[in-house]
Amino acid sequence: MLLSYREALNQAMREEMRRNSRIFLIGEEVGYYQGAFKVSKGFVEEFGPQRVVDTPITEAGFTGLAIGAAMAGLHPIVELMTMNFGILALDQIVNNAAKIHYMSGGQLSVPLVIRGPGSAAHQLGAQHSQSLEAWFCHVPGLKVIAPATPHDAKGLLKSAIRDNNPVIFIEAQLLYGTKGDVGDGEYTIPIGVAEVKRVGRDATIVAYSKMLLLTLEAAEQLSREDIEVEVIDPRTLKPLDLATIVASVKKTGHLVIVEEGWRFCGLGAQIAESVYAAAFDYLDAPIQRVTGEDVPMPYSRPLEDAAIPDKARVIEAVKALCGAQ
Amino acid sequence: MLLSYREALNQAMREEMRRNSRIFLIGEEVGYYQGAFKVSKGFVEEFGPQRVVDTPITEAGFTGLAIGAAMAGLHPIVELMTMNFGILALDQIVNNAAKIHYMSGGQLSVPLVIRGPGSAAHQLGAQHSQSLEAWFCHVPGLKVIAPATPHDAKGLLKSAIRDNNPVIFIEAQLLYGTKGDVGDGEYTIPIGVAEVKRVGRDATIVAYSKMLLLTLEAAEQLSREDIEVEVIDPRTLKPLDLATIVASVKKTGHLVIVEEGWRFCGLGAQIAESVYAAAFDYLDAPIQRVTGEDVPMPYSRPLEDAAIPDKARVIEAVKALCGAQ
Amino acid sequence: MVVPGMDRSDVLFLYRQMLLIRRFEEKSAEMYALAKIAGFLHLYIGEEAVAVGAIAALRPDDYAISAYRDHGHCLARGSDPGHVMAELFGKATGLCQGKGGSMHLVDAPRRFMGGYAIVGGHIPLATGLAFATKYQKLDLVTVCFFGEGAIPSGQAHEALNLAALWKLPVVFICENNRYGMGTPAERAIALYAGVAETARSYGIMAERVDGMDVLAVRDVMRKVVEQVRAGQGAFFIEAMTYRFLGHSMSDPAHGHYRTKEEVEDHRKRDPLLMLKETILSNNLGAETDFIQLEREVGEVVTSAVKFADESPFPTPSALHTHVMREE
Amino acid sequence: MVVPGMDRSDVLFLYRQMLLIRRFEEKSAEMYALAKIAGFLHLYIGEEAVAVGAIAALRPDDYAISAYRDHGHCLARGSDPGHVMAELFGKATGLCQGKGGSMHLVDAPRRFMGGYAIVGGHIPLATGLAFATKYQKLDLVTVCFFGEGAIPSGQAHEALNLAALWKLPVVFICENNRYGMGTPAERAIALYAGVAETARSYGIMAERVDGMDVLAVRDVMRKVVEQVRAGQGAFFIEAMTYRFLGHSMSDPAHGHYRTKEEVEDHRKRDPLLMLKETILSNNLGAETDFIQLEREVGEVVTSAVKFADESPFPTPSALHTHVMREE
Ligand SMILES: Cc1ncc(C[n+]2csc(CCOP(=O)(O)OP(=O)(O)O)c2C)c(N)n1
Ligand SMILES: Cc1ncc(C[n+]2csc(CCOP(=O)(O)OP(=O)(O)O)c2C)c(N)n1
Ligand SMILES: [Mg+2]
Ligand SMILES: [Mg+2]
Repeated sequence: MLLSYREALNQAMREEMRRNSRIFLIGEEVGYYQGAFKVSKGFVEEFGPQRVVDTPITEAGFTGLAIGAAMAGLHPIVELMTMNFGILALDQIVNNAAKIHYMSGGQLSVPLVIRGPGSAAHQLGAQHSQSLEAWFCHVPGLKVIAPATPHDAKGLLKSAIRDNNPVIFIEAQLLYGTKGDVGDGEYTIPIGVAEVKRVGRDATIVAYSKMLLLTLEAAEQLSREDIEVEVIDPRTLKPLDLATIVASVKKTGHLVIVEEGWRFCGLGAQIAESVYAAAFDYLDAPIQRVTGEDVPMPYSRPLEDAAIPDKARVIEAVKALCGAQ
Repeated sequence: MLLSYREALNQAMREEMRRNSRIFLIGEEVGYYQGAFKVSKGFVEEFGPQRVVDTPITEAGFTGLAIGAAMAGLHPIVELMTMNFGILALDQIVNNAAKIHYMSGGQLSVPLVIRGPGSAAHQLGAQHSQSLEAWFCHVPGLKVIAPATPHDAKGLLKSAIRDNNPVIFIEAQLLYGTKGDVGDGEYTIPIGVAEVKRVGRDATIVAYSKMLLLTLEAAEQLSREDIEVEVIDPRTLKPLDLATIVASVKKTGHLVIVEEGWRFCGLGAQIAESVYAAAFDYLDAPIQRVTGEDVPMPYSRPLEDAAIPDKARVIEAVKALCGAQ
Repeated sequence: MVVPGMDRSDVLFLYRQMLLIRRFEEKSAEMYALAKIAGFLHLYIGEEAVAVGAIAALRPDDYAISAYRDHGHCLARGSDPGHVMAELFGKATGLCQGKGGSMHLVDAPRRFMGGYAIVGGHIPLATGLAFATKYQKLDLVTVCFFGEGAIPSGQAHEALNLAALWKLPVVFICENNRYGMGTPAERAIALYAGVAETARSYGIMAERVDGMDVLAVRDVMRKVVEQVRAGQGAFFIEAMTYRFLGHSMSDPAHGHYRTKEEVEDHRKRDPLLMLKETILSNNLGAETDFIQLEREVGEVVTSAVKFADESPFPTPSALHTHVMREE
Repeated sequence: MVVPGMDRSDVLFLYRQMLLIRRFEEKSAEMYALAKIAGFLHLYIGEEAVAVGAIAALRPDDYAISAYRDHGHCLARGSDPGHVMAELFGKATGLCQGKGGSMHLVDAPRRFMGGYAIVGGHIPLATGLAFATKYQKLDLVTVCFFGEGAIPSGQAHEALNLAALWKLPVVFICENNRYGMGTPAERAIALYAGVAETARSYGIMAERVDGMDVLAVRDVMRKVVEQVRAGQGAFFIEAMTYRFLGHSMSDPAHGHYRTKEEVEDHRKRDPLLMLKETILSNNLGAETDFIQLEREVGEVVTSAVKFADESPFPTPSALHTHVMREE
């Protein structure tokens, strides 16, 4: 079945909410408005306002409320209108959701999904264009997922909803309309398992979320020049499937990491450090990172384009590496 | 002059506040209570309650207020009772303080210091024992400083106060009582300049804040076994003085990075990645990281001790490296 | 309604300001359709009387600050429409050199301290501006505009408490247009009978005003600003208004959350129409004046677009400037 | 004061609960001095009537949640003093296996959902517990304790609004002990004449009670819990109380922010003394009963310390368990 990323998410939540009445969706405009990006289309009609809960603009309040509800046995899905607003709920996410299981010595747990679009769309400006996955990944007690395709989005969201831990599920506004095959029946994809999206020989590229799409295009173009890159999508950012990445690097000897977020202390730094530690002797050259620029996101289109990785920069990074052979 | 770290901070702020009436100190208990950790002892008496402002428990509110005051030409010093509570002010710090200069095309600026103790003290539990520097370092538009000695604390705090950008200044509860020579006259230490705290030959260790002290002890002990390590304190975490670190690594061929924060996506990952990229061919073995464990901080003393780097682990890391020669 | 002391140039000026915002924004919508403008564009059409009436009561050195629906406040503050339009176009000649965009207009020389896109997030900034003027013993007032959707937010509350506690010279103006995106205020604010109660619970004096009536807004503001300037502490104005168009360009004017009839009803109280009637019925102007104003404003907007369109985009090197202030 | 329906076993039970908290905490302070306990230790001495009175009105399956000054609530909920003391000692036999500590006691079987150390941060959690019971159509009540220092915090406001908007079955109990650390409430809360106004501004019913009088607290709570259980929505109780000791172990009982006389004045209304007088004057007990209770409680506390002291510390492997729930 060919579905958009948006529809795949909708289907995942719908299937899970039909299975389990303890699941509810809460967030700004998730109900009568059908979701700011229409991800929960038809939900309030099917599940009613008790399970599809519109909130005031109080991210700390309703995220905290969801955590409390999870502690009492429900399984909330919190939609953040965008991940940027997660900053306002960060105390709840980091100090409560991520720590309560540990602090209570395992007595309490917080089965909870917090989802919404991360990263930049087009020209939304500095306060609405941020990739905060490195922050979430830094925090013990959270799982972090960032699928790139409709198929992965559906399978991983279902796994996230069935998980008994707090899961940060990062979507992307520019992915919602992209289409892909999602198969027919129900399925889940395990959390913490990367996927080799393209098999290659000369270099490995790790890319996730939106960045996977342009990386695959770059790979296609490189292939025409007889450079065959292996493309790995970790899909889950934490826990990271390092084994799959390292196995590939041992084969290719080269690694490029593509991420949209700010470079300094970005997730790519951690992936690089882990790979260096695990495959130091297999690397023919230093790992290349292609990242967002270390600037607040400018509004102006040419500046914004320059601030975000594109296909050309990925190609350039691969060539710099493989030329260095 | 031998001063405690606490007194050095007190002196730095006092000197600057005497020089410049636009500087004021704001935070919980900074005035009549003399600061939760007595850093602002005597301030309300000297400068009055207009310049030493006690606040309600509203970190977002008073940090935002300080940012607004900075936009209007004042120079606030915000004391966070502990850096943990910065999570509650993160929207203000990241979306306003760090971005306003950029978003306004340089029309507005936010000269502001946000200071307070980061990292763990003894058995304060999971919500009060966090090292969040990697988060702050990730954000363009912020400078991040974390001095380890009274001398550095004084000189860097004075520079931070004179800077026209938002500066996150991370202290440590367990450092407040430590003593050191601070010289006699006024002085500043430039932001962004590391210091070689001990010269060595066999390996380089990068360590900052509290971790510097145990690293220097470890170095001392290693020296008795004829392993001479060079110890570098970046002091400023962003912008990072990579050149000083790289020069040392080129000499020693080995690098250990010690940080108290969580390992995954910690600052050490970024330092490592930068050094690998700049000195790949000079490294005789993979960089070793000694970090906090990826767990919420447990209360129980033996568990807490196990969660935080200690001298033994630093020594072990150096030996693992140098044994690998 | 006859307002004592109302004179011709005064009221025509207010009309012109509102008209400028109206025509400027209509043109922005066109430019959005042509993809000259992108991202979020939140139009203020229908709410012009609030910005124009409130800002008319300020001195040039008073501070104003707003949320993301900020074109009206910026233009009312006197910013050059060409530079504003150029900002929306993302051009180097924009107010913020193209780095801010629609939601983040700033005009520092006019003391317009910015539009901000985190709901509730700029309210603490406003208390800070007011704190600074009080600290420096300047007799300045800060005016802070925000939507009723910000009322439940924690940041708004923390700021209101500080403003009240420290008697800061700030006027909070809640633009109550009845909706936060698709959510009617009653479904977001527990004790909803308007939002002034929120301010009163902090001991902040509050008043409600017809936000479609620019003269009413200006008159309340004149009184309030005088009080605040005199050191009587913060004030809260609830301006009852209505947005004629959708929340942003992707949201239709009516549909899910409000009916066509509701919108049409409110359009009968269009602030431009209302002021025009007052002017005509008080013989303070004639139809020819309005024709003349339309022509003038039309030219201003046309040349703003021309200026924006002909301006260059920022050069790539601009990407890395202004991350840090260098001196 | 004679309370109708008051019977002997009832009042002696309340006294015993308060006495247990008092003696337990006095002993904790001793253990702190001996470095058996470390970190922050916030004693509840002086405030016992609030926890004991409020929790006496609950069913065992109702939820309770608190801030970091949580020993009293946990013990009043019936937690085993040995396991609580072991937690303070950081032992494997502690309520939370030593991972929580003084500020984060949790006893899930007793529906004590934790102590939390971010001021204001647990108030949203309480609304979530209440949301869950309402969602599941259970007739349970959630009680949330916090200090008056949390009132200005944004998180408290966001939670109060949600609780009111959705008529959640939660009782907010503000323990107004007049100070947040060294800050008197008047210097933190703009409209300070007590804090109940805050709740009322959300349309939440609110009542003030003498928090030194355990019977008064219990009686108000009985009435309120019944209402809330019946579905009438959230309620807010302001319990006027006083902490006899410093904010935490490093803060002296008096000095900077309050005088010795002030503390001594309040000690005259010690909740234990007050209840004892009521019991004696109503012939519900005699001196011998109190001697007997002291002995019993003394033994409980002594054996709690013994248990804690003799218990093992967690093994190193415990460091990495409970980061994630495995099934
Ligand atoms: C903290 C935060 N949450 C969510 C949003 C998304 N959002 C943008 S505008 C808006 C509605 C705001 O309504 P209101 O404050 O009434 O202003 P209006 O648009 O009516 O002028 C929302 C939910 C945001 N910008 N910030
Ligand atoms: C968000 C936050 N800011 C600051 C602190 C530090 N702090 C701990 S307790 C306290 C005072 C709280 O007073 P109150 O709420 O009245 O409770 P009480 O201690 O009187 O029981 C402060 C400021 C904190 N824990 N959390
Ligand atoms: Mg609105
Ligand atoms: Mg208190």
